[in-house]
Amino acid sequence: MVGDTANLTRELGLRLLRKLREIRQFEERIIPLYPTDVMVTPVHLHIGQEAVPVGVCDHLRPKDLLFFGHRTHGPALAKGLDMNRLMAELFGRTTGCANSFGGSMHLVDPDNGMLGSSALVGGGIALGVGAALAAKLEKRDQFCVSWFGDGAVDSGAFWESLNFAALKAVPVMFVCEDNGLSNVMEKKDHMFADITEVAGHFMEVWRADGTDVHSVWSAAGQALRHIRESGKPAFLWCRTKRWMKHQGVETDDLECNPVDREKDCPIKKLEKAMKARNLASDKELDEITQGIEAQLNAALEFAKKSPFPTEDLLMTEV
Amino acid sequence: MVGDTANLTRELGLRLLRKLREIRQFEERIIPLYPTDVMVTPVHLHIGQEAVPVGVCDHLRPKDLLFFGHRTHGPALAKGLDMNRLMAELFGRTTGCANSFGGSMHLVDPDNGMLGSSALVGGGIALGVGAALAAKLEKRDQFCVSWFGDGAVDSGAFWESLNFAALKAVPVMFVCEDNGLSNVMEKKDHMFADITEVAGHFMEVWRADGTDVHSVWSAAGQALRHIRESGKPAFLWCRTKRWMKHQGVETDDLECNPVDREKDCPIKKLEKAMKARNLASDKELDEITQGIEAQLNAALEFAKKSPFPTEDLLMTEV
Amino acid sequence: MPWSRFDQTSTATLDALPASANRRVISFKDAMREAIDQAMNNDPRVFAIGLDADDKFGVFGSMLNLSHPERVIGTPVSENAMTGVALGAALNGMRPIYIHLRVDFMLLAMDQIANYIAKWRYMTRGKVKVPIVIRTVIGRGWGCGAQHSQTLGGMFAHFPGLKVVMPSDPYEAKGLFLAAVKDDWPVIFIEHRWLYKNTGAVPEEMYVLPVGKGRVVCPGKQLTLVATSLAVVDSLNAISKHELDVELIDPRWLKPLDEDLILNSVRKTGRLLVIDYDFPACGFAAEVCAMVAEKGSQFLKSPVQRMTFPDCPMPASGVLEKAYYPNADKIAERIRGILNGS
Amino acid sequence: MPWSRFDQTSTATLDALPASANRRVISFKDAMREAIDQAMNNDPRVFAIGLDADDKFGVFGSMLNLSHPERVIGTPVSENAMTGVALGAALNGMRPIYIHLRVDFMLLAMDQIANYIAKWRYMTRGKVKVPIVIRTVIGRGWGCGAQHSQTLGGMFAHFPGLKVVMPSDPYEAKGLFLAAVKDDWPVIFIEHRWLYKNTGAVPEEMYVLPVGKGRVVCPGKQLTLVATSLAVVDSLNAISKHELDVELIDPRWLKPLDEDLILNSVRKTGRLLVIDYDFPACGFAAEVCAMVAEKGSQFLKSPVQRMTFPDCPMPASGVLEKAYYPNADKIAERIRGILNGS
Ligand SMILES: Cc1ncc(C[n+]2csc(CCOP(=O)(O)OP(=O)(O)O)c2C)c(N)n1
Ligand SMILES: Cc1ncc(C[n+]2csc(CCOP(=O)(O)OP(=O)(O)O)c2C)c(N)n1
Ligand SMILES: [Mg+2]
Ligand SMILES: [Mg+2]
Repeated sequence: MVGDTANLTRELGLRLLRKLREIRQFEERIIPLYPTDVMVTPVHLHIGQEAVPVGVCDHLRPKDLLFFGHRTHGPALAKGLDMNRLMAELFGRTTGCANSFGGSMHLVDPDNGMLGSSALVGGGIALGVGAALAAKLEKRDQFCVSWFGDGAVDSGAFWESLNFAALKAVPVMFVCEDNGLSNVMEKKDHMFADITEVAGHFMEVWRADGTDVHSVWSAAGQALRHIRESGKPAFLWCRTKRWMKHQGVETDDLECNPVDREKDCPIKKLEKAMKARNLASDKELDEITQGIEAQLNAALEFAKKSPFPTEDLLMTEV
Repeated sequence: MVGDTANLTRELGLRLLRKLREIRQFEERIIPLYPTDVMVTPVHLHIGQEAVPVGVCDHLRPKDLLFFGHRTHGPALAKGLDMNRLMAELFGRTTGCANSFGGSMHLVDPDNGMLGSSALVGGGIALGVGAALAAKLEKRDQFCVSWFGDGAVDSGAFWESLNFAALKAVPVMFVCEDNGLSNVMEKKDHMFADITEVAGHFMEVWRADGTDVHSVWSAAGQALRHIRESGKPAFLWCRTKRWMKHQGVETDDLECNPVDREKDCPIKKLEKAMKARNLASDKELDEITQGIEAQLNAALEFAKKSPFPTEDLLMTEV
Repeated sequence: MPWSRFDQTSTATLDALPASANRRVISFKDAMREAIDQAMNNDPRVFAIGLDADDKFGVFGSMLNLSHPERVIGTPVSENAMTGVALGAALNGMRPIYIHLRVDFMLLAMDQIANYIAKWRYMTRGKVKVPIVIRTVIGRGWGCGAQHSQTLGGMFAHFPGLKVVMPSDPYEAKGLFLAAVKDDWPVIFIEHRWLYKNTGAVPEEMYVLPVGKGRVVCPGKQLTLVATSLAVVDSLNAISKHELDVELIDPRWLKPLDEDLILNSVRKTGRLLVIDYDFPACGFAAEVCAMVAEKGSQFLKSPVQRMTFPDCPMPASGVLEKAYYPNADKIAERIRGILNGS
Repeated sequence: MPWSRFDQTSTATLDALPASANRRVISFKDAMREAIDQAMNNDPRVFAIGLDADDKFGVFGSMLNLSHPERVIGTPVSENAMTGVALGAALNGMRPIYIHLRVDFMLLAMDQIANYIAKWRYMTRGKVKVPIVIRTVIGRGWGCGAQHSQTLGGMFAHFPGLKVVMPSDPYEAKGLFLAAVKDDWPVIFIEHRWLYKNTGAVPEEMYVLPVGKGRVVCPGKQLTLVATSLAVVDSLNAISKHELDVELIDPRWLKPLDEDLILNSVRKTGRLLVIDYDFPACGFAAEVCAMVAEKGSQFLKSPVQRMTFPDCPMPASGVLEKAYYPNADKIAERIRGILNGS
């Protein structure tokens, strides 16, 4: 696995930390609100897994594309989706990123490289490959990333996508955010083979600790460099941990998924590393948290004040 | 690869040879007839690949099941389909094995362990897995075989089937009849990975020379023994050569598919090995050939004399 | 919690039972559970397979505490090949029940469903039978959006070789499910999630309802209302709340369709409205309207009409979700419109 | 050789061109080839992808010798993910043409087609467009049997978000194909293999035919005949051979359907027969009949009728294959029946 935070700089650390916290605090805001039914949409929280989207997306520019699935909030915020527009989408308001037509599972933000997401597991993997094929055909300077969980690896679309990307040297990055679970199914019950070994028959593979943002960041950087230099696809595998139930706002309680909220926490890990190197003070870290809280307050206000769609919109843009 | 004909017996040799010749002569009979339009159905000939079905099916009893695809004649004859009924099916007559409703690509013969075949590539792989699951659930003494080409390996259904069989210890035998071609596509252009290496992440793999019936026979026997003893799936890979065009009755002319009709011929190989060990005389071999020719004459008579279906049958058994 | 909220559509209890029968009242979900359990007890060849079929949620409770958990097989996210696995098992003598928590997932298995399962029996001239039931749950969710909200009954009915049934109450659910398992043809069995908590009298013993036969849910004189699944419940509510004199027909089976039942009713009422909670174009409502227009036009006093989803995907926002679905009031309004000649 | 035999359905050359236009006569196949080549020349974002798209047979000749072979991408037997690849490319600014040699293979890609492609634009509220054309070849083959002979136009038209078009002659093929490529919506473009050798006048320059607009192929007074694709050719033959006074309408687009054109014709003729070479139940013929029964019943002098495949899969035997397909004589017979009031 890639790791080693020796070369962590203050600037990078603060940037990553801010994003980790954004996702964490956003999701934590949802927890008490969700049972009050202000958000009429299923939510798949990203708590505990933040290191993966943050470590990957730090390398991506707005024009680089990220295709993800049902567990959207982490990747979308990491890639640059505005909190207001995410919150409003969850609230079902017209100011949401999909004007309330998408809901939590279907986020879109073309300006930040998000061209839509799918609630169906597996198929979305092919979309990133197709986008990268387009970038290749047009000789564009643009990364395209297919983002998926370990459960999606079970699908035939995964296999077909890997093979095509390898055959045609499609410069796509596959990112497997492996939380060891497909809903309540443990990985050993849903995927017999080692994912990275299989992927290794098709392309170069990087393995990262998905609870450690620096590990992900380093591996993603290497994988993207490989893609740029070779014109070939790359596979990034990040082993991480899901803290919450598959869907909804409860803490996970599966026996096969023991979580140590100290040791498994990407935020604590990064803060510790930064403080050990004197890269940030407690006060600074606290300011980040507070800043995000203020942003979240504003986002909630924004969402609540935004209008619901009206019935006459139903058949427009069809 | 499994091979070594040291333990070839006269009885086995003659049995295998008879089947090899049955398939070869059946297909060769079709060649001059086909352009006369007496058979209104696409044909995918098995010439050159006979060693694979014969080597595998010699181990199978009528109650053991074989699921195959569009290239049906070889596996079906090897598994025991009556020549008359195959010929009549190709001729579109009611005495055909599917009473003319199936045609060349959809053969059926429950008494001999053939429950139908599919013209769509890939999906049929899952059928053998399901049949083997049934045998397992019912604790039956019954082998179930999923038969497919290298092209089918591209399909998501292949991946999903391998994984499920491994996860649930389904006692199925996967047989990949790898002729290096998916229609006119060379393997390197359609499948990036080594099939046997990938399969090896899920189950035990046997590799055989698919132009040598004894190699296939030995490997299939070992694989089936493994299935019986372990209750687990097994993968048998047979590298063979397609002599004819993908479909129809012309000799193949793809540059990537050079065929040496001496060295690549399963029949010549076996005859040579038998004669070298004095297991059969020229006369005996000739008698086999003649016997099959007589059978074929009868099958053609049978087919030609059989009635066509009538329109009123269209909506029956629907 | 929102996900359980779908259950709470309370409604008039339907009761299709003869007076003599056992009048135990149970929920739709429990009727399904009982039917599945009895089917498995009754015949060792019956087994269940599907993603999450064996998890602790038990397919929304419909498969909890079965007598034969060893015959319930969970699968990976591999809908296509897993459907082929079920077909292979059926060909080899089993009677599989395949389960999809959402009908949308079935689109991944369309090769197996439409190319294989639907055609296998015909292609082999009936030399093998294909006794598969594919259960699937449908229904508008909690802002789930376009990919988790389809119905697709009409699409399945389009393929010769598939039977399609949509039960509307607990009694129907049990009897139709057992009929489906008993049948030697593939049956697509579509359950609306909003019916799950509805209750009704259900006999404890096994029974089957006939394949291809619909029922008159309530008689009436002014209009024939054809509806299935949740639309039956909404239609009944429309009828009782708005005191309408319409004949409600539940064909139960989208395929084979009980054409005579519908035509006989239209002969009496002279008017037809088909309610189908599904996409409109080339759908089930179109089929029923076309069939009546072809075969019963002489009875019609006013044009046939259909009421379906609008011709667009399902939006996510709760406000639009509600607008998207027909309901009792909208049904009553349409009926009034027809009766008033508008 | 049998596989080329499909080409030989010779027929009256259709000619929809204004008299002033260039009267060069070419085949349907060459019209398709020209359209594809021009589309690719005209716009570097247009590329083609699919199994065998790049092989030496060139999709039955329709893609031979293109000016931009580097933008023709062959794929493995991986129809599902490859369709997703096309979608991804479309989202990222390209205009892919996906190619299936048989429509039956599209059932493997139904997740991508119906769950993704059809819904993407709606789910994102149009923030991204989905300019994909999926070309597919249909048609009864040479005893190919049930899995290589479907049509499925009605099934695609069922899904909101997809447009579906079926050209019937070379002029139509080119103009409709270029319209499909030009459109910012996904279009399913269905080509009947038996039309490939048919010839007709086709302008050399690029032109598009309008989306959602049908055409009156020939005017008539006694009955409105709605037909698409090969059924247009067979209908024309029926009309000329049997000297029928019927109005032949080719809606071209199964979706969006040109309802007004059909209704206006029925207003005049008072009778409707829909010919659809596809499965009957919940299909396109049902849609047209239902639509006319709903909106045009006041014009009808006799019940609407549909003529389709029988409600069973396609059998393999040549004898039964022939019985399965409608043809000019059967169409004429049905029309006579309607006109004679039977
Ligand atoms: C095709 C399909 N089958 C089943 C589901 C139901 N489902 C939703 S999320 C999920 C688990 C996915 O696991 P994974 O890919 O590991 O993502 P994670 O939830 O762990 O982030 C499943 C099975 C689905 N959405 N789509
Ligand atoms: C799903 C699907 N896609 C495409 C085809 C067209 N097709 C028929 S046979 C074939 C090649 C199959 O190659 P392989 O599996 O290696 O079998 P072989 O013909 O070599 O025996 C293809 C692509 C098909 N029948 N089904
Ligand atoms: Mg996971
Ligand atoms: Mg091959």
